[in-house]
Amino acid sequence: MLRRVLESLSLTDSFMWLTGGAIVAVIVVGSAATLSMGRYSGRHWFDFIIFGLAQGSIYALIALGYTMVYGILRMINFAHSEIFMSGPYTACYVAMALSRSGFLESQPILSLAVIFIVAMAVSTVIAVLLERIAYRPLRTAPRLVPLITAIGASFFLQYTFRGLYGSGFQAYPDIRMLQGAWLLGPLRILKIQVVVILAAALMMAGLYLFIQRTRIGKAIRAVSEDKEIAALMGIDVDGMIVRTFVIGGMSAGAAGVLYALMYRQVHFFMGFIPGIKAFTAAVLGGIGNIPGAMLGGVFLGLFESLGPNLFLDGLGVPSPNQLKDAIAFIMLVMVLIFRPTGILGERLAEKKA
Amino acid sequence: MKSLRLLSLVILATMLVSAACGPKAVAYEDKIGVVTIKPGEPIVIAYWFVVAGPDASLGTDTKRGIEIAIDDKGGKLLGFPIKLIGEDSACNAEGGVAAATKLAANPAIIALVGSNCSSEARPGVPILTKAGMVTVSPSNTAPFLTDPNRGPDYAGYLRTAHNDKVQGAVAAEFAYKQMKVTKAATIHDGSPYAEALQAVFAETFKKLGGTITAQEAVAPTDTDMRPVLTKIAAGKPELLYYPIFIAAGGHVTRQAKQVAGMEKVTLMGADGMFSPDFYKAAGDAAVGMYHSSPDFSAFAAGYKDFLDKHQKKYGEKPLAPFHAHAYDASMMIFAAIEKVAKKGPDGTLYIGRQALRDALFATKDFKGLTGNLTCSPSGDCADPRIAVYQTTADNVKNLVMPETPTWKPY
Amino acid sequence: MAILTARGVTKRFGGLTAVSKFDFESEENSIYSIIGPNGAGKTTFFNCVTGFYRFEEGDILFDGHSIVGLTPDRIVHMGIARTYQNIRLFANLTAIENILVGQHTHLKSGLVGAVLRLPSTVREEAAALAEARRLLNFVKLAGKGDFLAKNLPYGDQRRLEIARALATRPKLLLLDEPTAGMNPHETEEMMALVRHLRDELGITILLIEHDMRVVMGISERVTVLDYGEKIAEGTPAEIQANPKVIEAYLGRGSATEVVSQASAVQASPALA
Amino acid sequence: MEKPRFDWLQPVKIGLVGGAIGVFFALVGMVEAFSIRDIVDGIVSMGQMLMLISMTFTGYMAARRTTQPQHLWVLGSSLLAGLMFGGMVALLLIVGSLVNLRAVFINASPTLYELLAFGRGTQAGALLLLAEGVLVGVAAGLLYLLTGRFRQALVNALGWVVMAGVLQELLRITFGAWGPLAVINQWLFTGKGLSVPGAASLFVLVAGTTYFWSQTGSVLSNRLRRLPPGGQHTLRLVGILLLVLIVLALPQILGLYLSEVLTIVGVFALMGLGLNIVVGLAGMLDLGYVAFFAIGAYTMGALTSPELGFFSLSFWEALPFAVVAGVLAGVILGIPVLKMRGDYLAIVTLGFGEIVRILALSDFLRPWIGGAQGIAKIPKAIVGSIEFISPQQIYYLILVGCLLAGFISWRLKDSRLGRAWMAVREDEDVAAAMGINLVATKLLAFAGGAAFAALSGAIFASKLGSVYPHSFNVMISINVLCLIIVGGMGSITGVIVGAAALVGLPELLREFAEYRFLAYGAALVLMMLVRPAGLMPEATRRRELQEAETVEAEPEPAFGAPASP
Repeated sequence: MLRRVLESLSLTDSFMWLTGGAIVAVIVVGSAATLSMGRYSGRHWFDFIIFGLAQGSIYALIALGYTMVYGILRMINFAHSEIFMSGPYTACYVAMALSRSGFLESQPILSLAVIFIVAMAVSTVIAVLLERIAYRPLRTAPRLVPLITAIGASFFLQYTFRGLYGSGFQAYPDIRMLQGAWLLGPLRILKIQVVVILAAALMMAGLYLFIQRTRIGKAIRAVSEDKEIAALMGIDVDGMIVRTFVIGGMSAGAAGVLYALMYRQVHFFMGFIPGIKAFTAAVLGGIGNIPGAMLGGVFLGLFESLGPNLFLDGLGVPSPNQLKDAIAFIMLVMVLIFRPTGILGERLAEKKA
Repeated sequence: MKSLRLLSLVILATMLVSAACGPKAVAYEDKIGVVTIKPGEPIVIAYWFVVAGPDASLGTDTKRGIEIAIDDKGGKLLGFPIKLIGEDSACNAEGGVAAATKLAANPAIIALVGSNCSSEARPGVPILTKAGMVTVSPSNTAPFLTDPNRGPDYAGYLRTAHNDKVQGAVAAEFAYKQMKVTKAATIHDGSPYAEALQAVFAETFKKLGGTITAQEAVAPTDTDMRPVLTKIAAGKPELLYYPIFIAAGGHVTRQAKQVAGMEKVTLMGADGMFSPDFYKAAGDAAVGMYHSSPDFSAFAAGYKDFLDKHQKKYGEKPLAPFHAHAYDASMMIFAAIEKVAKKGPDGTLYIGRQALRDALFATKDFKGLTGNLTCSPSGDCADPRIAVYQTTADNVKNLVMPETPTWKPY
Repeated sequence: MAILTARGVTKRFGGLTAVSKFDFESEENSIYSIIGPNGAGKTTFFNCVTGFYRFEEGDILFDGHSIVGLTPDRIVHMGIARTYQNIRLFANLTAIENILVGQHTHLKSGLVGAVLRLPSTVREEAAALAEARRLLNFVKLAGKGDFLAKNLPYGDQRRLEIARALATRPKLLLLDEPTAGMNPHETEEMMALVRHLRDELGITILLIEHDMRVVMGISERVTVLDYGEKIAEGTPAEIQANPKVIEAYLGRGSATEVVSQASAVQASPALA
Repeated sequence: MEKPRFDWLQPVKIGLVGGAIGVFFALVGMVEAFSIRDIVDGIVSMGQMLMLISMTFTGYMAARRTTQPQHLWVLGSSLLAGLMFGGMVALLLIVGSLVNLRAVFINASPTLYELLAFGRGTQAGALLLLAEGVLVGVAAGLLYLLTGRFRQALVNALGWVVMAGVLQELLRITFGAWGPLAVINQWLFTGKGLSVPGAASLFVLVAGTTYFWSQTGSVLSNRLRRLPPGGQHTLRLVGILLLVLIVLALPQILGLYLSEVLTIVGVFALMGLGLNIVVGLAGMLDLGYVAFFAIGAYTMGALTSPELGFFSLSFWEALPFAVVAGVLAGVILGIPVLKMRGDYLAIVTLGFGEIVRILALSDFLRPWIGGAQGIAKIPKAIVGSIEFISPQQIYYLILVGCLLAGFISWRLKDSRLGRAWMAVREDEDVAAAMGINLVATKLLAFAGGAAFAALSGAIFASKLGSVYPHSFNVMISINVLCLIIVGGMGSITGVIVGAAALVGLPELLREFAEYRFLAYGAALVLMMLVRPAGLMPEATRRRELQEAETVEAEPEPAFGAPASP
């Protein structure tokens, strides 16, 4: 048995195991050092986790759009970050108008509903247009071609919105009912974070059920499995792809408003970084896999929030928070080395490319 | 190659001969060249700013400063129309070089305003200097650029922005002497500007006798500052100095109020986010915080006017803090041109490049929006009067900057 | 002497045992067939032999050396080549390039040689090209060398795949359903080609086949797999007579049909 | 039979889409921003030109889509489309005068309205716009009805005039640097734009040349083709010689600024050649390619800059280290991703690129590589007594780098290794079954690609004299990927063409700031829709396109027919 293991262990594998081991060692030693330093109390750790969860929920919501489009078209929809940006940026003007008129103050729930609907509608329109104009004609082209189109579309949309709304930023108005915090004994949770986490969880659960249970959801899954067979079964493939983009656009728009409610600022470049993070989250969880996207998003959020302070602070690394993205990506590599198809594994039909 | 040179030489000679037969130019001497502007031709001024990409607000802001300056001059200088051209310098070294090279190749340019980022200026300025041009930066703050030992490569460089060294030290003095704070933390965003400012702050603060509990860094595109702030809170500082820009600064300010242990910590920013837009970003959380910034009370009354014109022309408030510096840089250049330009008998204008440089370096007590500008031999023209302002609830509500400083070091 | 020996090979996928305690031996210079219903583990066994799967138990010896733990490329070096059930050519390379890739292990030139075009490299490339053309002729694809593989007709693709496998100069060639999807005429041609490979080139052939006429027509020994286990082994005639095989392979009631089909083939050599 | 009726719906649709694009141009600020510059002094500004061109295009499209060939119908469609276009813009004008659009759309400024209304107020302006639409629509229809050759000449001439107007600053500088050509400047340009006689003569010149070339050109090329083989050989030799001469003399001909553009194109082309090995040949999608560029640049900086005080090697001494550092990084990145496929690879490499940038920026490594303040005082390359300082000199350095990389890629492509890469690209498993060692082959691809990028980075560092972490963001990786795909994947000339198109062109348009990114994005999309194989597809593919017909003509064998007893 040992002979078999040794024989199958190549030079590259051993290098990988060594690197992986070294990283794990750094993490363990660093965490131990941080904890023994005693700078952070339990309350701090609780905060780190909540912050990570809130950020991660938003990543997860955006990741859904990536993962669904990937599942059905096998392409990285680079412009998804712009779908995410367009909705809340546009809805911001609605929010400001509502705020000025006092309606936001008197009818916060109704106002929020209006804001969500506007954002989701705009994001959806952009997503559908994108599919129609930029992706549909390229459905049979080599894999990299739609990727480049998506990159181009991403640029185009960014600078379109910059041209339309200006290069500065806009800020969402204060919504009184979302401000402040709840106290749980010694622990304190911001209302907005609770709202974001709950809303995201609700939306993801709804979407999951939609995909699993409804007729359209099943048809979408069939198209992801095999377009030709699905077409033979009488499924409207184009229609399902459009619906996928609609769902992706709606979830991106909603994620965008949650993001904007939490961070307030919206601008033409706001989608880029969350977009890349969300795609990372989708891959981390297992691309094409909807629960995977959720899990990946939450993991990523937690790594970003906890990682620098837990792993590196104790080692005396200066400005550890600057390295949070590096930590997130290293974690991604580690996960993929040991689970090459993500945490939950990919849900794709065997190699069709 | 040699034959090519030869060929061009022959052509050149032919041209010279033909030129000699044409009307003789009026002799006007200058060590590094003369710009000749015939009647009807424009006086060309150029900018090299970051007007595209994620940092575009900085460049757009300063570019508008120049445009308003030109409007204020009625679009004309000595009877010649002013033409503004410019290039995107992208806020990185290669963009700076590309923009500078392109502009340096245009002999019609008389003077430039730029660059925005110090990383652009460092490799870009020598190119302009070599071409005989002069550039005045409204927003470079890196100490190196006006260091007395900066070398002849930077002979064509001045700035109306203040040196990081001044501002960082003022902030530290305020914290230690005025606020009686002994423990402070800093955040920078990886930009050379913020990194240098916080370094100067930390150094001065420690020299004065204080302790720095944490020096942290974020990315300018970060939005979730709560983990960093939680970390900083664990060190129990009394003051947080974060000389970063509006977007990230807004997040830090808002979220500091939400992180346990940070509610009572005094917040202090720098001029990078001393703008009405910052109040939009930070909201009520900005009330009570401090900013180190040029002494706006020393800003001429014209600043109000400027803001009105800005609103009318562009439909929004200034995007970044350096528009007034850009306005002043342009006005300084216009004044210098007016001083050194010579008119020929046929109405042609002659501007000596060295003379223009000399005139700019000789600027003294120039009444600008940002104060009384006097240029040092190494090109520092900013009125070094940095003051500290505290934001009130009214400021945030009406999106206007505080007008009178709460503290001045002088 | 046996060129390929498998002893107790077992391959599991999770809870499913795809190949179970499989013993197998093939003599040099012969044609062997492995048959069995879909999912019997035939292709899995091929993947074990060629190093794509690591099997959990047992040993496979090739030419007296164990191949356990070797990567696919090392196994090719030893002299085993294969084709695939669903043709897997390098679709965007030309036919000639496909064959040249097959010669990879027999070419020596490295980075430096290729960049500087050393005389040895130039000679080697010229020889490789000549060899590739010869193989192309051998499988009757002369003149189609510059076509992209994906644009060749189906039968040509099958033959090109064999040519590519031959380019590795194998001692043992594994053919995974070489006549799948072919019409009777093409099937005859393929059978002739396979015989030719053995007779002229002395290559041992291991076949997976569903077409009984092929199996019975050209193989010397037949091994039958069902649910990963060997249920019978012997000459075609023995297999035909084995009721266990007939039952497992085709189910009850089909037995007579197979026998008559197989004997029909043997009875009419004109078809062969 | 029913009489065919005029299909008015189609042109109206086209006109509305075109009009929407026109309104888009107005609202994103292009019309206003471009109106500062005159194409032809005092006649037409760039902003107006933009509107005119999109209007013409709309009319033309409507004319082309007309179902019936009757001239009147064609003209009717284009007129209708033009009218719709004008109507949409007029609508914007009217809505803008009633509602304060500027509260949302920042560029809906009074100046814009004034420009759109030709300075005549809302009502008159709206009417004028409608009239303009009709006129331009009819003109577009007429253009469509012209014979092909005539149309070609007109369109070409118009294109040249517009290009000359758009690139006037550049042309003026370039001509100005060449003594005798300065005369052209005076003829062609005024202080603000093309002069009227200049524009007119350029128009006539180009139109004439195109027109006559279309007649005589084919005759000439036919005659060339009929030359004896010996003659053709000489001709080709002369052509190559000429090309070499031009390439060598380019910086002298083009002057300072364009040489700078060339060096930038060169830096990217060098990277592109490297990435072409990884993506184009070996088929591994690498989105973090900038990492190797950064490693090359930083190695150069850290080893040469006296500012850091560790080493102060010369450029040439440090260069091999930079390349080796790149190769090592390539291998180190290569190992963990060996088993990953497709998009997993993409995201992990993207992460690697970000990790490198973040580390370069970090306070953690600041003592060694400068952190946010970067590394300055990187020396220039020196050969003999020549120091490579100005872009005109650095051009040669980059040129040598590109030639070297191009040569190596070219030789490798047709070698055993190149075939192994392509086999891995096509099918990894089968490649392994052909005896290809996947580990070695993939690592070699990574290492080779990284070596070129590191070389490029090292030259880049020396060219700038300083490196800052901000120069190495993910956009560089994306840009390089785009350029090899737009150029034509796997093709070496494609990389050069792609670099010129995606790096050189935006560089020339630097003065248009953000609008060049807008155009860049739109161009990427259009390019992929129109030419998915790229501008210069790989030779085999091109050959294949020609052969495709012969293959299809062959009878398909009956396949899938089961053998029946």
